[in-house]
Amino acid sequence: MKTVPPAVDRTLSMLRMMLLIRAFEEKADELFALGRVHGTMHLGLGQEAVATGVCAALKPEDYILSTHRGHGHCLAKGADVGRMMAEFLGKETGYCRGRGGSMHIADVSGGNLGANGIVAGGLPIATGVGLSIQVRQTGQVCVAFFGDGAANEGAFHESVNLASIWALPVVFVCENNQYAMSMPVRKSMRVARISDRAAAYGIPGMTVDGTDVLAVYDATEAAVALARSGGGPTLLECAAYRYKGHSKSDRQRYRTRDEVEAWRRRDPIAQLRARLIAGGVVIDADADALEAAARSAIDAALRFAEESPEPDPASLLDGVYA
Amino acid sequence: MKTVPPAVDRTLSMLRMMLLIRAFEEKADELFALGRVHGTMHLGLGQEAVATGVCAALKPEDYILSTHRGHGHCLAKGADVGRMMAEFLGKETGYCRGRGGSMHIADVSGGNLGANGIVAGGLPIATGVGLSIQVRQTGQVCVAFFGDGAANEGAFHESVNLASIWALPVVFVCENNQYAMSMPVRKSMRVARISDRAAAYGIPGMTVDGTDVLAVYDATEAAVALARSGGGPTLLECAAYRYKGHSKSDRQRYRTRDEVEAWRRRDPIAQLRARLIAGGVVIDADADALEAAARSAIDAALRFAEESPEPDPASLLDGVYA
Amino acid sequence: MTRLMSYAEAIREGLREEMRADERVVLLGEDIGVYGGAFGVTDGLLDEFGDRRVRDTPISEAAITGCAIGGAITGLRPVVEIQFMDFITLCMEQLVLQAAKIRYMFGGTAAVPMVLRTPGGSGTGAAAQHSESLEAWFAHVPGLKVVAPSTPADAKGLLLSAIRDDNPVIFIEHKLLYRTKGPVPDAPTAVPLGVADVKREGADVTVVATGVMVPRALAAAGMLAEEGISAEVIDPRTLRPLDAETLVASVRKTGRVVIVYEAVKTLGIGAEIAARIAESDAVSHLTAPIVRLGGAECPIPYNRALERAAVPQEEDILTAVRRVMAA
Amino acid sequence: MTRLMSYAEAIREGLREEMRADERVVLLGEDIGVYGGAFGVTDGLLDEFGDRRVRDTPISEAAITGCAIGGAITGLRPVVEIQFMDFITLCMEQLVLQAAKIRYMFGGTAAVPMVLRTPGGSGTGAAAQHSESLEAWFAHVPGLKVVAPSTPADAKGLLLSAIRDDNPVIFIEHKLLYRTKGPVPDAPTAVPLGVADVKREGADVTVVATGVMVPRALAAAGMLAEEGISAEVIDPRTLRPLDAETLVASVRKTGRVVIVYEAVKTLGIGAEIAARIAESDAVSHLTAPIVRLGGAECPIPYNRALERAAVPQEEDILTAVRRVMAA
Ligand SMILES: Cc1ncc(C[n+]2csc(CCOP(=O)(O)OP(=O)(O)O)c2C)c(N)n1
Ligand SMILES: Cc1ncc(C[n+]2csc(CCOP(=O)(O)OP(=O)(O)O)c2C)c(N)n1
Ligand SMILES: [Mg+2]
Ligand SMILES: [Mg+2]
Repeated sequence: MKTVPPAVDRTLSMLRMMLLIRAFEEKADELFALGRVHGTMHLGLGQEAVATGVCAALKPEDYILSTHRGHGHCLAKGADVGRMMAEFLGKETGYCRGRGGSMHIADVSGGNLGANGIVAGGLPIATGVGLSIQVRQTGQVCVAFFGDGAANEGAFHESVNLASIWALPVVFVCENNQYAMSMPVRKSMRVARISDRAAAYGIPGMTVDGTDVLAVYDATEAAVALARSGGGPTLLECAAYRYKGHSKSDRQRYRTRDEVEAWRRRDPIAQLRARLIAGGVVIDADADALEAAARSAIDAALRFAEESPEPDPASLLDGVYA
Repeated sequence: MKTVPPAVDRTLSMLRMMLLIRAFEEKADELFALGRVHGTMHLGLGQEAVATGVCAALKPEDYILSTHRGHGHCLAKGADVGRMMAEFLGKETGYCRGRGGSMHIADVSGGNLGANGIVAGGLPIATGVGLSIQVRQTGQVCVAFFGDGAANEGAFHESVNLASIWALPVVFVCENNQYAMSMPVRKSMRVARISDRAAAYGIPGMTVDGTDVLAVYDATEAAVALARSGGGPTLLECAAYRYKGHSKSDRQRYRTRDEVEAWRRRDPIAQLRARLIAGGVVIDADADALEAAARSAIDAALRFAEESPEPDPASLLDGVYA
Repeated sequence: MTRLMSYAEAIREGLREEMRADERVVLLGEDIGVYGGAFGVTDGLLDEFGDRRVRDTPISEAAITGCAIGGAITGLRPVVEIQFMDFITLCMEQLVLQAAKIRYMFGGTAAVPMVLRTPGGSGTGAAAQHSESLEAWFAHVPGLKVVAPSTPADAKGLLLSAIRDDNPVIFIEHKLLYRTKGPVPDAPTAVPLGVADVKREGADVTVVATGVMVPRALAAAGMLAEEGISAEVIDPRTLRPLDAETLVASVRKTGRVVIVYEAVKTLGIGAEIAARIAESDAVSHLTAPIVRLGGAECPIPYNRALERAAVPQEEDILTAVRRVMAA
Repeated sequence: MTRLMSYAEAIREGLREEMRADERVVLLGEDIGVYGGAFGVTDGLLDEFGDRRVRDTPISEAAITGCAIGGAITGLRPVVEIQFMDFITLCMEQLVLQAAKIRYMFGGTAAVPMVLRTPGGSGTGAAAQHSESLEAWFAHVPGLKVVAPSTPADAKGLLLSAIRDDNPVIFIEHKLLYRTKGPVPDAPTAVPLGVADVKREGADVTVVATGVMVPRALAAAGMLAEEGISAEVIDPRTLRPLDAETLVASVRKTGRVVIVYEAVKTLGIGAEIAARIAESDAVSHLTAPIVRLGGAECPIPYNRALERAAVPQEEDILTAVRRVMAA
């Protein structure tokens, strides 16, 4: 899968990004525990390498469509942490003026066309973004993130098929975290790899280790290159794992502690950190410093969010229509 | 694909059935031309071998779910020609008391759970019939007919996946007549064979010559045996062609006369007739007699339908609720 | 004799009793097995009835719905759970073009005895795609029945009737009601479909409320009583077929009506209720124009204060009733 | 200056003019290319604009709708054709949970300028799954606009406005109107969204009609005139936002109203119209209860006589008006 090893600075910035995503979600978890989050949320702790590796292979003008588990995608695509935290807490300064919240954070100007509360809901939309790129001939690419469970929705089938026949510049990135809520992948489909489904559309399918950010980056780079050159879509499956429950109501009866532990031993951040230290790129102290920097960036973001005003109830109907 | 050659009498009854289906639809076409049919209709002239070969491999207690192009399926599953013609003409004595018409003919007691006006609309229902068979342990099988165009609907994907993971006794029979209305198969999907899509569900996929009724019969027999034995679904593609336009509003700008002619030279009925004569099973005169018999059966059915009463407008609301 | 139990427990008890009583009843849905359902309603049913009758499905709402239809026309009585009412938007073709029409299209030769359970409503911070109140869509569809219970006893009683009914029934639960408690008869007690319930008698004004608006209307009626306003609170319970006569009779008596519902005001169930009153003789008894109190004309926002402002609250009901009394 | 042209030709001309004027307008749909659309509306547009802008799609209604949404939020102005309104049941999630809500959920940072054209209605012998009138569902959804023209000039004029609008617009055509002819202005003349049109002035009774019921109501009004009954016929034209004020003003004047629509009566658009009148001051001007004339509470049957009996006909309008005049 590996082509040339990505430049060291890029690798370092991927480490920084993964640390930022983790710090954001650990803070989110903490805030929820303190009863300071309205509603529910979906954490991607353990999946940081997928969002990071994929978005690192994109240009700022490229698009992504995200999911309900989208904090990582949003940050990796370059969102401002403060406005994101503000949206997470429903503040007027948030990306969606507090209307969207965790499940709908969108950074349209930054190319993130939105998290989505509907499983596979972003996939049909991704075909349209691809069509728009193709019709306007802008040379951009669109990445559509979705989960293993989403691969069983009709929308997945229709969308990948449409993108394939029109050779749209869309990369379908399946974040296979082994479960759809309580449903294990092996029980929800009779194929060994979700990327096997690429065969139904005559497009390339790949499965990579989603805990290895460099592997994810390289695979995405190849898929993006194909898409930009008019070669059409790729189905890229990234195998990873979510450490936390599906959402806040999850008692996790469907999996064992041992399974969780086994995956935690493959932690994407620890992996890269060890690799960089072994490669002599950084020493422990540098890595610790990066981690501390991520934490303080999140603290600053939280302060911004907390100091931000709540939306005015009188603005309830703003933005229903253009 | 052939295992043992099916018994001669079965082959003869398949010839009879194909002749009956053709006679029915030629009559339907004639009636339409005379302005005696309300609405539109979809003729399967040229596709008789698919309905006939598939249904010949089923038991009376087995189920089928049909399509908008379902006259053949209905007759092949054993419907009474008179009640069917009556429904076609919207009469009270029809299978649906004239409420359904050509696009909704159903012979529930005969195991035909209905034609369907919605492309791929019968596929989700077929999974439930399979579930019911599995839960009630009756040993029946359900065949779900659908077209090449239906294979691009989300319902196809969700249904085949569901049937595969639960190993439901459902056989998915794709009647690939090369076009979905004006859309050629090669433009609507990037795979060579629709049966290639079986790989996305870990189930067997087969493509057979849908103009060869014996090949269709043998392939279905194998798929049905697998389904009955708990082996789950099969995706069986039957390649055939519709001689007439998609429906009555079709100017057929999307295909050439030559293409139609080439397929007509492979006519399923002529094929089988020649085969039986070559095999010494029948002589020309016998075959002509069978054809005449089919025609007169249709004439009798038409008389029955014509002499049948129209539904009483006062019965408009009958059957909305049980 | 009755026991105090929650709305969610009452639904679970109804499912359990019907599954014990009738082998043909099977459950289909996402995460209804070991997870117990997103709101815990089916908790424990997998253990009791096994995975032959309690089926965890992939995320395939259209196929799940069709699966119930196919089962229903061939001898089962499936009960489907759609995890949030919003996702029913993925089932519309199977529900409306197939389930609702099959019997009619087939000239009465088939029946589709299935129930589709789904939680609707806002108030949980789930935002625009997990807070829909779409019941009016289904009440517009001949061939379907639509039920929306507001109490534990109604929830269980209407569920028993829905499962025993030979038609497709959309059974609408409310997220905010799952934990509310109320008395439920010990013996299985079916509540008939199509019969409204006068939750509180009154003489001055009729308040028609559905779902979570029923407890809000009752709370408001309590306060209004102290002001000397006697409000009659009626819960239609079944939205299709709608028991309009009970509503019209009350308006004939009071001459004033406030219709409270959570769904978007325009074309929510309150539109039909207002129309039924306006085409009846009760229109001539009106001493004030009909008042509808429905959801705001916007998607449900995430922010807590905005979310609250988007649907009728107790204080809105008080204000509206005082206004019609003043008119 | 005007020319006489059919409803279908008027829509085609509107599409052509907007495509010539705006590169961003693209067409998506099943068989809209070489086939020209199931009803011939897009005939010839592939030849003029090529397959980059006129896209024949596979049979994938959800993806087609999402494709329009994605195009709309990134710089295109897609116009989708859904071959029969019935099939919109497959687009509900994308239309209602995505297209209608994206702008609001995103705090106003995105716009979804798309049009979804689709033919509704019965009368062609297409039976229960090809004859739906589902406009009320969409009129219930904030974020969507809903248009239903009844004349060639309105069809073209409203289409121009719909394509130029920055919001998702559901554009409902009627199968029986495609071949009807009427005068259409030579110059591109947009008809504003949200404005009802008084098709015939009158003093005794207000007849509100939509879609194919408009010509039926006008024909009835002609006959009623001979009986000395002066009926005012109003076509709302846009169902969301609904121009209620024009309707209410007419009822204030006439004191009598008959609302005619093809959709199932319960919760069809007539329910909202009746409710708007009932909550307005006009209710006190009513000299007879409001009358709604809607479709029968059943799926559309195939048989010609049954199909005709399932929706309001000219004679039904005559009877209804005579009844309210007698009241
Ligand atoms: C159409 C739809 N069905 C069901 C849900 C409820 N739901 C939210 S996330 C989820 C699991 C999704 O699994 P997967 O696609 O693997 O993503 P993951 O949560 O594992 O990241 C479910 C069932 C939904 N939001 N949308
Ligand atoms: C969901 C849906 N979309 C579109 C249509 C209109 N339509 C009817 S048949 C047809 C073509 C179907 O093609 P295929 O599945 O290959 O079957 P065939 O007509 O070739 O037998 C179309 C587009 C429909 N009936 N249902
Ligand atoms: Mg997952
Ligand atoms: Mg075909």
